[in-house]
Amino acid sequence: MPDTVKLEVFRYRPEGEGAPVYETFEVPYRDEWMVLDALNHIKDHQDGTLSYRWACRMGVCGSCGMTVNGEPVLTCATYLEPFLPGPIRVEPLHGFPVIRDLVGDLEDFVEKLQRVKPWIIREEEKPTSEGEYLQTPEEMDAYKRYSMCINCMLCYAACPIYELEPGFIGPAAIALAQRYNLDSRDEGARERHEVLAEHEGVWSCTFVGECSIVCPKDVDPAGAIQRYKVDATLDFFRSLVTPGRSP
Amino acid sequence: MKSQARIPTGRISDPGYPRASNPEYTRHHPRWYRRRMPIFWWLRKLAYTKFILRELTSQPVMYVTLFLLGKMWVLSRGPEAYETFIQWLSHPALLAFHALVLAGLLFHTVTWLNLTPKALVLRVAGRKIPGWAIVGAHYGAWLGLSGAIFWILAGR
Amino acid sequence: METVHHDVLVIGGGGAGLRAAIAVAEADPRLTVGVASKVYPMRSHTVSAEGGAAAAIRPEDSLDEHAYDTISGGDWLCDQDAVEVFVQEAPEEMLRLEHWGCPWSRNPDGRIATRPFGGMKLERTWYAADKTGFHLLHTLYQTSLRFPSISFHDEWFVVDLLVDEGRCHGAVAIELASGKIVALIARSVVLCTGGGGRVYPFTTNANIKTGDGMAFAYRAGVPLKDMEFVQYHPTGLPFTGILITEATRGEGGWLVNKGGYRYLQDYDLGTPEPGPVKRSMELGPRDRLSQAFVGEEEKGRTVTTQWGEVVHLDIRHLGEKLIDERLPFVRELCRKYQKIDPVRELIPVRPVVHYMMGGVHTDLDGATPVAGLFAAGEVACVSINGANRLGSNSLTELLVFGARAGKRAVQEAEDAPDRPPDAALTQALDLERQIHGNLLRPAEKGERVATIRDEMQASLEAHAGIYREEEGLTTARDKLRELRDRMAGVTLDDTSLTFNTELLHYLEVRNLLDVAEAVVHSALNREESRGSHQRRDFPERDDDRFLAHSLVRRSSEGEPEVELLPVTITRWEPAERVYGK
Amino acid sequence: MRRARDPFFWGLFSGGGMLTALLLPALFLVTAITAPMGWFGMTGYEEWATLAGHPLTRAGLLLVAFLAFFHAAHRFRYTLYDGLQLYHLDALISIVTYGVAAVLTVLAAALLILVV
Repeated sequence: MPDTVKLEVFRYRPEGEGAPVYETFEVPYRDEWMVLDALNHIKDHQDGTLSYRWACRMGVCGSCGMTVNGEPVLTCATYLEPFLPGPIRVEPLHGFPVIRDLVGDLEDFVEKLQRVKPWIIREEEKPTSEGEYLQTPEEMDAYKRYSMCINCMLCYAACPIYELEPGFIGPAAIALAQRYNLDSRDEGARERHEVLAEHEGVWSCTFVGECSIVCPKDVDPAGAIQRYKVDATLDFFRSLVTPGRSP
Repeated sequence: MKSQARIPTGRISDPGYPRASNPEYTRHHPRWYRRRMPIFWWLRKLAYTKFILRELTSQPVMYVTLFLLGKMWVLSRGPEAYETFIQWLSHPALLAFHALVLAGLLFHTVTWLNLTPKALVLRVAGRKIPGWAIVGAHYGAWLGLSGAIFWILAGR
Repeated sequence: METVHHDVLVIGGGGAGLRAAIAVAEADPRLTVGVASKVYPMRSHTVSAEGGAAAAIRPEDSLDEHAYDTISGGDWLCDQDAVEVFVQEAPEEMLRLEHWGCPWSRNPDGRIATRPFGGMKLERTWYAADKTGFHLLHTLYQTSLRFPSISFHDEWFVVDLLVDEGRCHGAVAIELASGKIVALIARSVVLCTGGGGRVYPFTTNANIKTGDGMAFAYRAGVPLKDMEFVQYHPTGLPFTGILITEATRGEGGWLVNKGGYRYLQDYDLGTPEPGPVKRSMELGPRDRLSQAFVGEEEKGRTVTTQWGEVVHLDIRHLGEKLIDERLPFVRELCRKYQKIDPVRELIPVRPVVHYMMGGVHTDLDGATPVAGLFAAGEVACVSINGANRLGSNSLTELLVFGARAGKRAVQEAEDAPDRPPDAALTQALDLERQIHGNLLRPAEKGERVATIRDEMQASLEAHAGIYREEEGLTTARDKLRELRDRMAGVTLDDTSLTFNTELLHYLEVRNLLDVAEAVVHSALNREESRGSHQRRDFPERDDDRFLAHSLVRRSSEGEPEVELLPVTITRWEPAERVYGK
Repeated sequence: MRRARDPFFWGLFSGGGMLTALLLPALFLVTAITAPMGWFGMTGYEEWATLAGHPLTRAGLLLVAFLAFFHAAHRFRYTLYDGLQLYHLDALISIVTYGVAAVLTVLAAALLILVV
């Protein structure tokens, strides 16, 4: 086992030189270290200017997504060990404009998330005094998987379509729309259809399928999108044979 | 309120988006760097290459469909025409090419059937049918239909 | 200098902050709400809570039982009027969250399911598998997007509050992406910045838990209450400090020492039974369980690993099916971060800093002594947690008191003056000058901010941990004074305006030092042992002198002063804490 | 109308994808490889011609051809569009790909109904 390992880190300093560069750092190697631990070591002991996001370091806050040797990963949950002997290349997530170093701009996602109305929509709200909406474990199972999204953006980074067509609503936002569409308490599917049925909704997707592969929480956004396409298509053809129904 | 408080979205379509080529750095408007997707982006990762190959199976599908129609046309032209056609098909170069086309078709079939559980969620008596069962059923259907085609066209 | 105006400014986008923002939006949609958060709201540390949230709904349960468990769990340092409000409003808040879509785990009939938790006499912990905090936070965040009156300043780091003549007028923040310094002017301000577990090196807390709001309030002259009470969670993974939820024990997990012996029976916590028994053994309160670990360590009965001493958490007998259904995250965390599978292997665990019972002194509506300033969630001390918080009360707390603070902030916003005094704006300009002028100016290399942080954390761990005594606390106090002086000599490598995380960390460490100072001074002053505050030199609880809250505030000379405030007792007279009987 | 375009073409694409996945490998293997090689039975003209003359064969093949052409057109449209980043040419690509599919379908219908 080596004593140290080299990291090639993507550096972009908007106030300095124009083009990004890769800078090499040598850090101690430890079996139990994640890529994030190595970055923290650089930041604390070698170069305080290195910029990146992190918070929970237990794979649930979704902050620390980066590209490590070409793959989008949560750096707090990615050991150094499989990349030995290195060097390990660390870059920001693909598909997002880079603000600085390893920090991407996520505003686009936040706007899209809001556009798909990720909240319970009901014609009539039951007062809390009347207790909970009943929901059996089977009913919960229908949407549970899509509710596990931590918004870490790995799926967007893995999606070439998002990189090619930044207007695409994208995997996580569509999965979250489906999370509510399939919730037995929700009645808002028609409103979300307005957004999802646009070309930049589900139809931009060509099912590369990488979003579901890189998802650290097994949300399967690709599945959510294909299911929506099937349902929307069936609705459309049904509306052709049943007059008076709008797709 | 919101637009005032937020930083520009950084989308290229946004007129407020500061271009990377803009040499001027303004104190409060950082320049975002957007990496351009290379034209051969699908060579960047093995998964993307597989994806583009999968998409290119549209060409074998097209070819085979035209081939089948062509064969119908030949059959309508009488036995001599058919005989010439068969001769022509037996040429090793064409056979090799057709083997390649068949490989493309099989790639289409396998990728298509493997993805079925993503698009289909079926429930029987409230229980979700697992993905392997959906894939399995489709492979079963494929084998069954292929067997039937063999039996009708080549089985006697 | 740019200014942004809101009617209500919420600082912090975690569970309490979002709940407060929604409360404002629902109470009066004409009021504009700004949520300034140093991270995107869904990154907030609420996301890491695992086990559940308590509210009495089962027919055999009662509000009084919940209140009694909470008060005895808090070693009688809870304000009982606050606890009564808390348990009373808990069920409605939790149901509201259900109506907003929170995927609470259900019974087969479709009703909300509950599970047992430490220190609770009945099953009253609502849960969403073992990702309760995650689901709660995302439900709140997604619901908050519904309200047009709420606008988000994501990744804006608040530097300090603007307080003039006893009234809060807003805050000064850095927009991280641009480095721009903005005065956020508001009629009322709600602090929801969470705790400061990062004053310790080994903690379940996220990197972002740097006690910012506590430090803002402290610097603005608001007293911090009960800061000596720092909860150690008995089961964290060694090395990373990742939390293994109490729900593992609620579902029936055992804590065993080197010899495979359920050692809690030696610490007056009851006798072992195969299944979980409420308020007994592994379902005792967290303070007692963490103290028992130290006892085992001193007897040499813990297991030595490369990451230090541990005991084992055994959930193998629960079976793979139950673990996958109710504790999937525990399994995921163990596999990923400890490379073990708890279905077949023992989980190594040790106590880890988890929660601060203390915080900004508030009343039942989250109001602080400074007009227009409110606090809710872990940053606040209402106080319902006393000397030791019961597991699953904190998520409920942030809902109940987040909502109350939000509603109260609406009233305050209506009474507040139309424009802030010039003094507040001058204060904002000073801060801008300090940051852009001093901190971001290239300077000769001084100390690194990480060095200060590491020394502070080491000192707190050594001297203000599970057991404390005067000598150690005095050492820590002196160390903190030294570190505060040395902060002046710290220089930054990074003088950039764009996403300067080193500047951010400098400001965070400055906040941590203030929080650490409050912890150590309050701990020195409390010459008794109660709940999570255990003094070797004063091993007994002393109700005669200390049935009272510690209030620490910074004097005009800059030194902390601690005074006592009597506990509010309504119906439950202080008694001995009894577990396992 | 814009709304209708995507599900319409996607419906044809996926219908065609499924049908071609299940049928084409076997059909192609038999007609293009085993028949000329004479590996199995039914290599004679008469048998083939009888089968080809059956109305069901022609109807079935027309359906396969229609869906297969649109399947291939749709896929190829996206291959050009995303694979080569020809977004600005989307309208043209769509007209050409779907147009070719439509023309070929008409020709196939003419062949199968009138000629064979």
